[in-house]
Amino acid sequence: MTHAGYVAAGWIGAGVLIGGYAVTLVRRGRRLARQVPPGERRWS
Amino acid sequence: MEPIVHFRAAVALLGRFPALAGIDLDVMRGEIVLLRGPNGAGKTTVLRACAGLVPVVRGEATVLGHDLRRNAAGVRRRVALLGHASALYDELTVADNVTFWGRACRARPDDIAAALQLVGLDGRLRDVRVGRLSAGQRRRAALACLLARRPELWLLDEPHADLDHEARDLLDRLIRQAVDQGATVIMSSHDLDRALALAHRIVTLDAGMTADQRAAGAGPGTPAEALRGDGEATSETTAEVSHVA
Amino acid sequence: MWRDAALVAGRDLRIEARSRVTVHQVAPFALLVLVLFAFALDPARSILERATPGLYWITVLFSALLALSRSAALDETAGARDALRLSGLDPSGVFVGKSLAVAAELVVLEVLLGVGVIVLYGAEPAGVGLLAATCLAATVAVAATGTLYGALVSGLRVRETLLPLLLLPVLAPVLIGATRAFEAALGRAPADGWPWCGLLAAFAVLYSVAGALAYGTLLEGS
Amino acid sequence: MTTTLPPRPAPGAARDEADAARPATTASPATRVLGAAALVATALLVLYGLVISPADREMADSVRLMYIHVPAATYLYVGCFFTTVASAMWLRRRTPGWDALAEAGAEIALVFSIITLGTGSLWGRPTWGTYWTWDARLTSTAVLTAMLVGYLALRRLELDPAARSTRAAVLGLLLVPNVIVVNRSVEWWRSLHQGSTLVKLDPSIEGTMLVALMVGFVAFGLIFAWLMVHRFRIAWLDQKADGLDLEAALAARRAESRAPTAPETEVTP
Repeated sequence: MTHAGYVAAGWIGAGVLIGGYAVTLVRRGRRLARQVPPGERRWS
Repeated sequence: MEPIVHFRAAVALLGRFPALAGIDLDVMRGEIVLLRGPNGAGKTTVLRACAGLVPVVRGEATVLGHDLRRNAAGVRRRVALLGHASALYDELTVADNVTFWGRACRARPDDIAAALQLVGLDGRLRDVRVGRLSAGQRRRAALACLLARRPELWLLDEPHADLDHEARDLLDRLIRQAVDQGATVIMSSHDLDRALALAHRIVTLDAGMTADQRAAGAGPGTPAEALRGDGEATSETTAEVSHVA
Repeated sequence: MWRDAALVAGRDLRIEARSRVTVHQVAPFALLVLVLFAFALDPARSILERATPGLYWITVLFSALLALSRSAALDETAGARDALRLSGLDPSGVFVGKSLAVAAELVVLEVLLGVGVIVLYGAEPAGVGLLAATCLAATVAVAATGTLYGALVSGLRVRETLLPLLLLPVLAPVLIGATRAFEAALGRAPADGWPWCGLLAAFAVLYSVAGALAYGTLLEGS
Repeated sequence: MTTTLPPRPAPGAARDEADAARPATTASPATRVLGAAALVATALLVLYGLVISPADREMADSVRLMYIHVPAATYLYVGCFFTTVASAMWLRRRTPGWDALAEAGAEIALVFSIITLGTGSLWGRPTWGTYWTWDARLTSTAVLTAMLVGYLALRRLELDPAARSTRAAVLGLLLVPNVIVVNRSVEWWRSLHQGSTLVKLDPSIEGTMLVALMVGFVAFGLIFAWLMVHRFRIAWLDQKADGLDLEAALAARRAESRAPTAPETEVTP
């Protein structure tokens, strides 16, 4: 597995970035959802 | 006679804030209406709404026959707004400024010259940079821009501010002349003596709504008596007003 | 529309004539940048000579940023915006007027910088037709884009720093096109410079139309 | 104050805790399914991308970065497309939904552009010895990233909601045209100097490598959709949270009048 370092950096980097962004989205969603009355949320 | 300005439960938004929260106001042609009320009551917003600069989202709002909810821009050419912030360019001379704003609204050159002459800026001050003028002189220049437009509806936001005694007399004279020629004036003012002497009617605003409307004796009686003479102090704000005046 | 444009252009240029900001501040700044480039890249004939087109247009771009933010500042205050909306001036006329005023200032700047480059970097002017056409197209492109983006940021506290951030990526093609066209002209191969000039002209047209259409919406927006 | 839940047809999956009270989150049954599918696809991608597909003859294992790079670049452009279309629709319809969609599209496009740039330069290092080969696609992606940063900065800095939406919409509308112009001119610029490096970037791929790339597209597609739904809902809540809707604002405004604050202290000169 040559260039393993570069491949690992790329994959792990992408994973961390997307994962981190997803977590912030969910947490921010929860915080905002609490402030808004249920009527406003047309989904869940 | 159909009113020049007709607001019925009109709601106007500044961003998300409902500056006007259901205001009722009717102004007839040739009337001088004084808007009174604490800061933040919506006086400036009423004036800017009449000029079609603020979106009216609810209720009825027509000015000079234009429905503000559908086409607010239509009314702009026929009104003039004298606000706090004057749209004058410091680097340009008085003549340049008034000429620019005059020609911007298709005023004829002689209207512009007449406007300058009326406000007494056609002499030495004509070619002085606006940046070097005093607040009062800047206000006169802004007034000249308004005169050059020959508007049907004058919207004056505290016009007497910064003016010296002589300039205030000039302003009152110009307002009376314009009204005689069929113009209508709505103004907010903290200079009670002069405003009450001018106004045909006083509208007190509070929190974006009309709290009280009363005719003010526009006759020669001193403003204080005219007010106290009314007697029918309906809401407590009016009592306050008479006590203060 | 053109009447209003002429009126606004006249106003802007008269303000510039009175305040002399471009002539007394932006132009010296531009020449100074040319000198700084020489400090940065040692003035051995080869480097500066080869990089002349690029350095020239980068300097023009940065000077344009100064001229554009000044032009945007004129119609910045709430009073000015209300007055413009009330004045019955056609918004696209205002846009075209302001763009023409900035374009005029930029042309003066470009001529001055042209002389500066010839003197400082020893560039021999060649293919002057292509040079002039490129300058014109690039100037209109920068002025139109800058005026539109100036309206986008007007009223914000941080508009001086936000305007370059928004403008420079969009103007990248102008920088590329103008530099390549100049390279072709100076390298005595003007034939392959004209397509780049075409790109600049297309860019200028795209943004002049977009600006004329969007300026009214932006004026009303806030 | 009991929150009277409107009658909702319970979806197939038994959701006892959700029925009691609406969970305060932007998730929903749909996003949970979408999230699960995305996770499965990502697992498959890791499997194919790193284990099953062989190394490339010329570029050895660094080709595995392509399975992330190409899908990320694709969905970067999809995000920009959403932003431009949503901005155009907002300018025509002025409904807040489009404004929220435009914001969501741009932010997610920014995330994908960072991934595209990262994997692109990591890919360049072992293959051509430098992190930044000024390759046409990578360079125009960098310029696009700067545009996205500018767009999001404008949205964050403009406080007045009405102005923010209008200005962001005009900027968003110009996003795709700008991208096209930048790509064309950068492509043209690079072709002057050396044959397009495209051939080296996309070696002839077949067999499991092709499958890996396809799985990459599916996985990133699901991830993109999941992120978009959540980010859209956050923007939607943002609008609702920072601006009480008109009724509440009107009530608050009218309440001010019933209890006038400081009595009017008009000082007559």
